[in-house]
Amino acid sequence: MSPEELAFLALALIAIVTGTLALLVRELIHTIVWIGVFFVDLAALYFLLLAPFLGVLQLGVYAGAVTILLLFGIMVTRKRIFSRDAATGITTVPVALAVVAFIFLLIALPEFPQGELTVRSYDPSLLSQNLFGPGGPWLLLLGLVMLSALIGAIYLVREGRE
Amino acid sequence: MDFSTLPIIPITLGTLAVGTVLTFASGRWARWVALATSVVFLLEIGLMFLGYTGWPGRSSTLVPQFGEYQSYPWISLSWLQINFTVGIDGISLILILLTGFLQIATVVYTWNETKRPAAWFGLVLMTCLGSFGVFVSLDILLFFLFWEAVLVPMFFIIGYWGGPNRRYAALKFFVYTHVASIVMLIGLLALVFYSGASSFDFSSIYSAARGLTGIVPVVLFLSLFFGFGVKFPIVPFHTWLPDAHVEAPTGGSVLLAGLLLKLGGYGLIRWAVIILPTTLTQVDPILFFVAFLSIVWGAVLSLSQRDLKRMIAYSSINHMGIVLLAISLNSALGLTAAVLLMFAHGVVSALLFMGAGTFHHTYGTRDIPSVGGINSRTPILASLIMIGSLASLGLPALISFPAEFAALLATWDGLTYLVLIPLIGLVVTAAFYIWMMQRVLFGPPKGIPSDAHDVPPAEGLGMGMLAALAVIFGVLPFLLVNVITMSPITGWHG
Amino acid sequence: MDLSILFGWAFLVPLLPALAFVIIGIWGQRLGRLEHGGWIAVLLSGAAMVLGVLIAVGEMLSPNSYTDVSYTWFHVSASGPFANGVSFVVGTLVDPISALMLIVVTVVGFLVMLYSVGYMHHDEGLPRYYALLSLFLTAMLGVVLADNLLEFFLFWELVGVCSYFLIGFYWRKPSASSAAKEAFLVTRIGDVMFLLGIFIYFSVYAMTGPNGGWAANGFLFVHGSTSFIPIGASGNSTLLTVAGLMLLGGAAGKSAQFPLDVWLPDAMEGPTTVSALIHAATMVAAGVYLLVVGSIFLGGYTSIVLFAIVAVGGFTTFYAATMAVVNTDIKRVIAYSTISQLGYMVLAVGAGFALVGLYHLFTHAFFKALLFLAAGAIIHTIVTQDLFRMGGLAKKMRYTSIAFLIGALALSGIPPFAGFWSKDDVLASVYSQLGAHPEYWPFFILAFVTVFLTAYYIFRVYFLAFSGERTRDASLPEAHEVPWVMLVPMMVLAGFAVVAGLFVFVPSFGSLFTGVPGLATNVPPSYGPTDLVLSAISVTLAGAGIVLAWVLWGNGRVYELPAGSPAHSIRNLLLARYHVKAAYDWVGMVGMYTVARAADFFDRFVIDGAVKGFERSFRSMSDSMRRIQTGLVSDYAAYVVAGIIAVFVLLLFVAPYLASVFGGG
Amino acid sequence: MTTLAITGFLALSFALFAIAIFGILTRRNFILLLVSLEIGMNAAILNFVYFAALAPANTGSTSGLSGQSIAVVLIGFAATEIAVGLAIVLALNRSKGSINVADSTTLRS
Repeated sequence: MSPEELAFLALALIAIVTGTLALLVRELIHTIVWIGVFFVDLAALYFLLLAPFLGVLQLGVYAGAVTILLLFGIMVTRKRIFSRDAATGITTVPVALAVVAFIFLLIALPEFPQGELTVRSYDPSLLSQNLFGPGGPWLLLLGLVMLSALIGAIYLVREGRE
Repeated sequence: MDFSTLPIIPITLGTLAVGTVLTFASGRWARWVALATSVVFLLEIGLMFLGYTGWPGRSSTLVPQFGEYQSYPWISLSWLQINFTVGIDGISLILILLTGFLQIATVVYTWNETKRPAAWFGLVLMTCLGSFGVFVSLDILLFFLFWEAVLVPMFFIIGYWGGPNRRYAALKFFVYTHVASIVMLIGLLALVFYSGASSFDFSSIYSAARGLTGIVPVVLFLSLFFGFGVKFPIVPFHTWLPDAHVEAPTGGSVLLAGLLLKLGGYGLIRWAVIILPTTLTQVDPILFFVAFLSIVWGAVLSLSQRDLKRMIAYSSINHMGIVLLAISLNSALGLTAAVLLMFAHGVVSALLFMGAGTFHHTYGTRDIPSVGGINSRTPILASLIMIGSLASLGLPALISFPAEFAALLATWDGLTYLVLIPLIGLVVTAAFYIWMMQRVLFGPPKGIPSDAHDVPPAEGLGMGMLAALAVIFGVLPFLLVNVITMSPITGWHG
Repeated sequence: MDLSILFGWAFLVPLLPALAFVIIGIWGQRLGRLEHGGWIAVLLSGAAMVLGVLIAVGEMLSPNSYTDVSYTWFHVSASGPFANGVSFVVGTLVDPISALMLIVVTVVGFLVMLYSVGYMHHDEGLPRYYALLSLFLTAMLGVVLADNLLEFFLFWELVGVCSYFLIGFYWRKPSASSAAKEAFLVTRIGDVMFLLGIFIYFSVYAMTGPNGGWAANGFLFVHGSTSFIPIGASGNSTLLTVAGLMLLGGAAGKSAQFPLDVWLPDAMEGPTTVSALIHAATMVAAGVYLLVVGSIFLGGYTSIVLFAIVAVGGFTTFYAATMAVVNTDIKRVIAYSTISQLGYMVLAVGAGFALVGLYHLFTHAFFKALLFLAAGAIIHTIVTQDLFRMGGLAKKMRYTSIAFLIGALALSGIPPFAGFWSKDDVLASVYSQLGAHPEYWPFFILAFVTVFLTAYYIFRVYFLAFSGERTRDASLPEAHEVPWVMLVPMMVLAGFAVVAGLFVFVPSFGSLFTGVPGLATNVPPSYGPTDLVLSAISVTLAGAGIVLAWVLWGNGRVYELPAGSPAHSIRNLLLARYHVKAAYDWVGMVGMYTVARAADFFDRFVIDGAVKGFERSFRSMSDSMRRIQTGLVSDYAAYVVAGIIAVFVLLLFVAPYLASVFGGG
Repeated sequence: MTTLAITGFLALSFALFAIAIFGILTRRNFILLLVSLEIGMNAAILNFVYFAALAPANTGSTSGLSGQSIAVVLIGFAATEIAVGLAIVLALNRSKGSINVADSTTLRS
């Protein structure tokens, strides 16, 4: 077993555990902690896949911005930071549905290519060229979406709205 | 000038559409715009007659046997070709003529509409635009678009300008005809795909459908029959009609009876009978049964109605039953008679509904037993109702007579003694019209308000036009018949 | 002088009154100085009369000529069974019988029109009256001149509608509009039968075109030649029997034969002039004329049809006469007598002597018009139709009483008045068939007894109205003689009533009857020994009737039935018209209307109820479906996931299974 | 050069996706819902990066870049989503006084 595989297994285990914990803990602030770990863990996976640009992006956007935003969300809606989430609602049917979905996905596994994968690395400059390049103006699109989302968000939270 | 080179049908569609939009937009001038559009439409119909390539001596090389045939590619897929194909033959020409006449008559009749006039005249024009489109479309998609386009304005006409129970009636009308449309669309699409036609064009379906055998064409025909039949309407899918007529405003009733019912007849001829003539001979017992049922049921129910409009509505069912009968006979005489009768019924029922409308707002009711002797106060209205009734019961020298005579002769030719059923229907038809006339027009004055005036000029002009048409074409039916028989009816049935 | 050049212009005869219709119809109210169009109508019908009589004379001068001018009304092109297409033609056919009818219709029409100028002077709506009367004349002339069954039917219907409006002329009276409705509907029943008959004749006789298809001109009676279709030419006697019966039905409707006779007595609601026209020259004559035309141009009738015609005619003759015996309304008595006399005509057609029926129609037209006009003169001056309020009018209305007397004598069949010749001819014709057809006996006897009844009831009217010293009802207006516009037509008609029966002995006029090939003819009557005996008996019977009438009603007497006599119930039955009218009313108004109401109930509550039930069930279904819309985001997410899983199941398990079952992919 | 088992990566993203579904279906707190959504998004992004790496080596240097490009865009979308989600949280909190989705079952307040 190569070091890469070992690393992958460890990272995968951490991702699953932190993801699950983030949803199961009673304290909302703990959720933020676990989900931050989860994001960092995924960034590490991207590095493992020789996609350092994405890894950095993941660290910046997810582990940084998203986590902070979620934290803000908790802070403005709660009087106390440390408060428990009362409604858990773990009933049979949703859990069963999630399990069935997982089983179906697993059933579909043999349909994909099997075997080993040789990971290639790309020059990040090529990636940025591609983002504006022949595949379409991805970043432009993203910018438009973000702008409209910004306007929508401002509309939603503006003062005096019923 | 050789008008046959002019793409007159697209031009007409364009002017009608522009006229409709302008009418909607023109506020208090809407009625003038609508009138101008109607006049232009009539002129264009005149051009169609002039340029019609089906006339003898003018060899029509256009495929397949249509005059004024234009086709432009519309949607091209690798497996399917949809064209913007329009064309006319004698059958459509006659019904287009009816559309033009009814359009101008309705606009004139409702000249003094005060409730949102721009919207009213726009919807009237839109209905006529849709009908015109149905009559000229030779492509399934185009046909269906226009077919549905007629429903929308009629829905609003009934639902906004209608009587007290208008919402129910409008919804009932819409649901009924829409369900039928869906069945019809499925039938038409199935026709294309089962026959393996290369495009949605009438001509390619027409030639491809010859190859259909077995149960498939029967099912297709019956679904088309149902789809078009609800518009007829056929018993027992007729109950939307009396409700719609009773609640609809007068102009709406005119268009409903005059044009919308004809769409069903036209569609049945164009897309079912001509395309699947051999199938018709397999399923015609069903059609005959339905036609006889409609004839008898319509006539008997008319007899028992107290509401003038409801009575006329049921008599429409009776007349359209005769049309259906004539179509199902699958003979040149029957088809000719059916088209002629559709024209006749369009004019006559429109006249009668206008009369009923004027009657309603002159006397404040449409209840037959509660008003009598109106001939003494409003002789012009009485005369117009009289002309309409007499034409409807098939008086010679009025328009229905040659049509009904030919239809019944064709029935005798096809079904021999079963012709007794429509003949008895004729007696009952005469009975309810004559009885109505005795009760409403004649006798001592009864239930007449003190401020009752005779027909207002605009309404009188609208009705007068139709009455004149009923007389002109009743005395000179060959004007119409020559056009109808110009279309390759015989070629399709030879 | 060659008048046959006029035959091509025969279409002008109906067009002249039609012109009057248009002129009066459009400018009626402005024609005040011309009696609201009355004089225009008189003028144009007079022109039509001149032209019509000239054409008839031309036909007499060139006997046995058939001149057909036809135009295509509309044409349906050929296909399938219509090897030549179908032509619907209109045209004029001038032949002996139409020439005869031209005389009857135009002369009587013109005289009635002239009489109207005086009679209708005080009425409202005169333009309508003259316009409709002109159209009525046009329609009847169209029937007479029609050269094919379609055109015949077209004008036949027009006759019906004109009579509808004229009977309902006083439309403010409920009884008048009711009578008009009745006339239209009852004749409509006959019309529909006629229509079926037309179809059958068309399909039997027109199937002669190439390829066994219909001939293009299948409706024509004759086309380009005088060849007639002999009966049995088609070999399809069942169809022809049905067709003949249908034709009889049509004729019975228009000519008021039993059982379609109920409308005619009620048609008295119209102006008396209209009654005169209907009863003499137009409406009712059309039915008999149809039967005559049928026996000439449509190959005659099969024996079943002939017997049916005899039965209907013979029975109606007697049936109507009995009702005339007791009636107290002067116009109604004459109306019943019309039905009775029409029965004679139909009887003659049934016996195989169609031309004898036509002969009686010819003479009857004049004396019946005369009787009506004279009755109209009475009504005009004393404004009542009740016989028991009249009396003693002979002194004050000398000319009218003479005219009525001539008409009564002609009707009773007293020689040498017109009615004697034709009625005796009818009886003789039937009698000549008794040997071959013993089943005709009862109807012959009925017809013979009717001679007595006829003389009795018409002289009952005459004595009640004219004899005696004074009017029974003193409150009536003073009677006086009518103006010349009314007297002149009566005088002319009286002249015809005297001599019309003798016309046939003039050879050129007689050629109208003898010029029709292929028909048994007994016109003019040949007086062999048997015929003389028959005539003697019938004249004796008529005389006995007159004497009885004099004894009971003459000189101001009024006969009262003895109290408690069983005759009372018979009299009530006759006055109630054998309850036939009540039965019609019951069937029409109660029976049909009940059925219609029941159908309406079915329509509203069963058919439409099913629709509404559908709607309700959909609504309840949607109500139950609505409950899964909790508004909880997680639930919707669960539905989405469940849906995706369902799609997976379909794709991974169901689709491969179906593919394995049905094969293919 | 790094070599890794294909199946393992797929199993990882599937597992993360299942966790996300579980969270979406069971959590009532709006912030937790957002967290679940982010876990699901990350599972998807991981797949994109992974399949970008899967592109065959011999088909040119940039053939796998589309996957990474989409991943970049998706990360941007995720950030947007959180921003809008947060706005909704604030709006909800103001109008309902709670960010429990069970308390807001109608679209209109």
